[in-house]
Amino acid sequence: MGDQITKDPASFISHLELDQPDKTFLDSNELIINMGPQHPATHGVLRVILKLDGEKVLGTECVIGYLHRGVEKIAEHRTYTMFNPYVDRMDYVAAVSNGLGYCEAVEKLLNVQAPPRANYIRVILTELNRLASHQLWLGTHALDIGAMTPLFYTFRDREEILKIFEKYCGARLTTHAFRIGGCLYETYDGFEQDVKKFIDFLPPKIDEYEELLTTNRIWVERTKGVGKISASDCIALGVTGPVLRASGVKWDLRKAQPYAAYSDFDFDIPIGQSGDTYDRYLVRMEEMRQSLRIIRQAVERIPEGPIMAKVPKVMKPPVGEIYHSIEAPKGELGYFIVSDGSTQPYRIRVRPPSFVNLQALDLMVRGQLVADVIAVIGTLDIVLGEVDR
Amino acid sequence: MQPVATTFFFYFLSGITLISGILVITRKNAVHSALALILGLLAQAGLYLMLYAPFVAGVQIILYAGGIMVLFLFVIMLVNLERAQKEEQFNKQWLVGLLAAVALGGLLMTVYLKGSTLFTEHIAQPVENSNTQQIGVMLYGNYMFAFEIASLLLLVAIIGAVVMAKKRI
Amino acid sequence: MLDYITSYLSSNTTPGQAGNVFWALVYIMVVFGGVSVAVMAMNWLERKALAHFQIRLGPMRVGPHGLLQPIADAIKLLTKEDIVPSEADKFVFWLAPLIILCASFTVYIVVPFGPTHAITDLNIGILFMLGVSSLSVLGVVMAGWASNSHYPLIGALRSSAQMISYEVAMGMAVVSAILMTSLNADGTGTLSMIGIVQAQQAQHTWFIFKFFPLGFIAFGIFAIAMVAETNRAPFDLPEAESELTAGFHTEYSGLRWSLFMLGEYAAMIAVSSIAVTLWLGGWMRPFPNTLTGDTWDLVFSLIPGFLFLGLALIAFIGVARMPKHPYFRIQTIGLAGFGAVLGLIGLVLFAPPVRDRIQDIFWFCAKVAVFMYLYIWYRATFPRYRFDQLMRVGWKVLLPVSIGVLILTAIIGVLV
Amino acid sequence: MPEDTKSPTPPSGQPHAAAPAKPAAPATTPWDSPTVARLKSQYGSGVQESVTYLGQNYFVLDASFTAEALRILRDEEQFDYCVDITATHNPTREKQFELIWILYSYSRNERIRVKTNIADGESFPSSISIWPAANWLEREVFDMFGIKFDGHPDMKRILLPEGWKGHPLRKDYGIIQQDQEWVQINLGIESGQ
Repeated sequence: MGDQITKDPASFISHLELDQPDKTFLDSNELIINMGPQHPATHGVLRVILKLDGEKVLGTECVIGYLHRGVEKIAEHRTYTMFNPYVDRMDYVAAVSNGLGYCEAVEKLLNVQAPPRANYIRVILTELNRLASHQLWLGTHALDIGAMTPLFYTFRDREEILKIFEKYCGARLTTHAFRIGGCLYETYDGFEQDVKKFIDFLPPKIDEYEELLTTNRIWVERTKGVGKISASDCIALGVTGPVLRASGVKWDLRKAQPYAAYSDFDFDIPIGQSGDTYDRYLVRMEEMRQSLRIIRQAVERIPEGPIMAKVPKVMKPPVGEIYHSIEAPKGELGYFIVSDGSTQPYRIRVRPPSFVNLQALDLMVRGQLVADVIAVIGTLDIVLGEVDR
Repeated sequence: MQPVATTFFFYFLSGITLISGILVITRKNAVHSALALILGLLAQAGLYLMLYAPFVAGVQIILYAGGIMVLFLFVIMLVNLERAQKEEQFNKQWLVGLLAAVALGGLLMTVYLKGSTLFTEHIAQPVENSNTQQIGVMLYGNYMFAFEIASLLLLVAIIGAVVMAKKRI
Repeated sequence: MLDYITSYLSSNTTPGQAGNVFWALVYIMVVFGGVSVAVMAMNWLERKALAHFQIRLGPMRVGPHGLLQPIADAIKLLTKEDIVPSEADKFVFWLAPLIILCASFTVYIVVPFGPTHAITDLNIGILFMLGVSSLSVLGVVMAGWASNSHYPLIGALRSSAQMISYEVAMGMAVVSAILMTSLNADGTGTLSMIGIVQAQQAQHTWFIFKFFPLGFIAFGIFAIAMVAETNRAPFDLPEAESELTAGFHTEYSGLRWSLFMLGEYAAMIAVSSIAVTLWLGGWMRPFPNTLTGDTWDLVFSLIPGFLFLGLALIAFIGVARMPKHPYFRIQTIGLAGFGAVLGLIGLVLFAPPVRDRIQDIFWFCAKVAVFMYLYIWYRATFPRYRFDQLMRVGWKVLLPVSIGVLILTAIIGVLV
Repeated sequence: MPEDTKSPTPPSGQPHAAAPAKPAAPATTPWDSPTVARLKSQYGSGVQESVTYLGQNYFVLDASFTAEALRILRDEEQFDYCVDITATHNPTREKQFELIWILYSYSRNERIRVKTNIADGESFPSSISIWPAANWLEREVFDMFGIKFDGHPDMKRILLPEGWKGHPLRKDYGIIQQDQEWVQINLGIESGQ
């Protein structure tokens, strides 16, 4: 940590010279391939232009923005409350985390604190969402590397989480579970039983995923040493989340700057050593187990009390600005909100983890093979809705 | 097995060989040339079968049509074809080539016309069933040394190719 | 004329060797028709088995338990618009699927379903099979090149490199099995497919158990190489969906695409039958030496009939479990009909003349079916190899091991 | 501001909000720390503000030496992680754009913001040589606000298509405004609305 950048910063920048000089008769080894935006393994509408020497990647350039909806511009024309559902549409596989970050940021700006029970509910749902996000990642990542079966196993188990969401707030994916100041809905009858049943149900399933992959020879060969990134490169490129932790940096915002009720719980931050795809896989698998630990503690200790703080009907935060970030499943998700004292935010800036992490793609795949590009895109765990906003 | 319609198949296969041979040199597109060559080789394999040499026919298919020609295609595909198509198809030696072809054709014609008198009438007794064994005995018995020399030559070629192709070893 | 037809039945040889054109044509039609049906069945089975591996149901709508799905697929593919990319080389584009199809169907000429149940028996049988099946590489290369697009081109390059590399190890493993055929009194081996099985019969063992573990290793090498040869998971790089969309047949659609699929599945069955012939005793029933005698012969000859009756039973259980709802009536009747057909086949198989003639074919097909199931199993279990790893396995592991096995087999063969 | 005074006694764990201080009404307070002192000693009144608001610290620096100060912050104050680079547009001010860097130090577990004001049409030195992470972040600022960064090797639009006219996050860019011409040429439709 705190290492000086040893490389030339320009080496981090990918910039392909796409105009090819006239090729000679035999000199056509270099191939420019356009991967995406419609490609089964780019997880959405990501377009990666690859420059190949045979199968070896000489450089990449990402073209993004196909899913750009101007969320930040929309925010300036909505009230604080009205904007809340929009954030769910960014990282749609971890919508609860997005909502949590936004609600907490506005609460801070209003100088309101959510009541403890609300915070516990938030933690439970957010961690469930982290599990769902990691399961989705695992399934699609394994599918990219060619293992079809884990996809169906993870989707089967993710369904249980989505059922809890549906029972809690009526929506499965874009939940809009939290409101500024707390939660709108009290937990339904049997919520705690459902969650407890789920945390007993999942550990054997995680073992099952691991049984399919962790010691699978081909899986290990495909992921070990692939897409390596060192801790100092991660920090220089602003990479956060499991990718950073797999490189050996023990940093998690839930511990470093606790929010919601995370300071009450006991959990570990799994870290890897080598920063390759296999380590990132192991880190995420362990994170799933730690999430279960947090949920178990939260469910056992959930306090009684109100779930909504006193928040004015018309929110007019005082003039000022705030940056608040949380540990989303993909990394640091930050909201920078500027208030001019009116009902509408003057500016909302979202600091998306996927967007920043995707920058590391070029560094991670340069000199590797085409098949590794797929593995690395999968292991970065990007959601294009969040990259493009 | 009794041969069926021998004459027909002989002319059929020979015709295919000839036509594909012509196509090989006249097609501008190198891939088409290669495909014509494959067809020619397959027809040749058929001719070998008619000569009761099934082993040779099999090897012809495996090695030439299945192996070497795939490598040919492999190279051709990587080469920039648009450029190749624009280039002149007949180079400056075409006159010499024509003369050589005429000379060779003349030789063949002579042999064909005078063959019956020069060579005595002799039809080799086809040994269909032990054909493969006999080739094995010949290669690894009588012509062992020549066989090994040939394989050594190939080894040298392989090493040379690796050295030339690989930038650093 | 009738004599010509009936005379073959007593000749006790394959129609090709007997020179009987009528029966040769019948065999060709039966074999090709059977292979086509097997491909369709395999298609259904793969989707169904894979679905059950992956906790889903698979096709359920077309016919009872999706039994008619392959037919529906075939109709869909036949009626689909046939798209040829405007920049493609039309002739080569058109030729490529035909080459693959022809290559993978022609090999069935020498597949020995029984001592007399083969279209013909060439004395270079195995060489013929390897040679013709190696021609399908051409189709792949042509398809990739003719599409005039990057993904198919890379897929074709990968494919041709992979198929050529694994052919070498495969050939070495085959040679070690052929060496074993020469372990007889006069020391001459054979390349004939029927001859290879007869050699195993004469030596009272399947070659997989010969010189244990040499035969087993050679078989293992072949089993790995044949998966790579047919571009199936975990070696399905040429058509790696997540990397190259669909590899060399990305630009193909409709009928042409279905020809590729047909060729691929036919090739799978073909290489499996090579493996069965060379190492697993071909058409021989299990334990022909230890469990001898008329009683055992009878017991084993009844198995096909009982198997079909069992399948019929499963179908009838399915009928019983169908929801009792008018909506499902046609499905239920269909399944019952299917079960009845299966049961009828089972009963026919009990008839003594049929029973005796069908024996070899049944055991051969049963052994091949095991391989087909393995193909599905691999696909459900393994991730995909990377190209360099695949090449490393082929050249640095399989090839040296197979050469070693070959040399050891030769040495032991001389010593014994 | 309302405070949840009525809530029953919190259970075992005190719910923890990230803001360490809980003033009755938020107010800016001066911020003093060795980091501030270092910058102040170097640039004097160029450090226009150093303030804590809701427990979060930020500087406002003069644009002329901000790039230099950023390097000092990374090299000497261990702010090795550039969380975000963004901007706001205030058309009423003379210097319309406020550029904001959000920085974090892993070793100190501290997050600060650095702000500077620049006028429309002015460009700013790229911080890509300080944090490579600035690459796409600066491109996004350019895309959305039209602020050019000097020395950036690949200064082009990132989210909007190449050739689009206008920078949507400027306040004078309407919410349903679009580049009609681009839409008509590239998508072949009358309007994207």
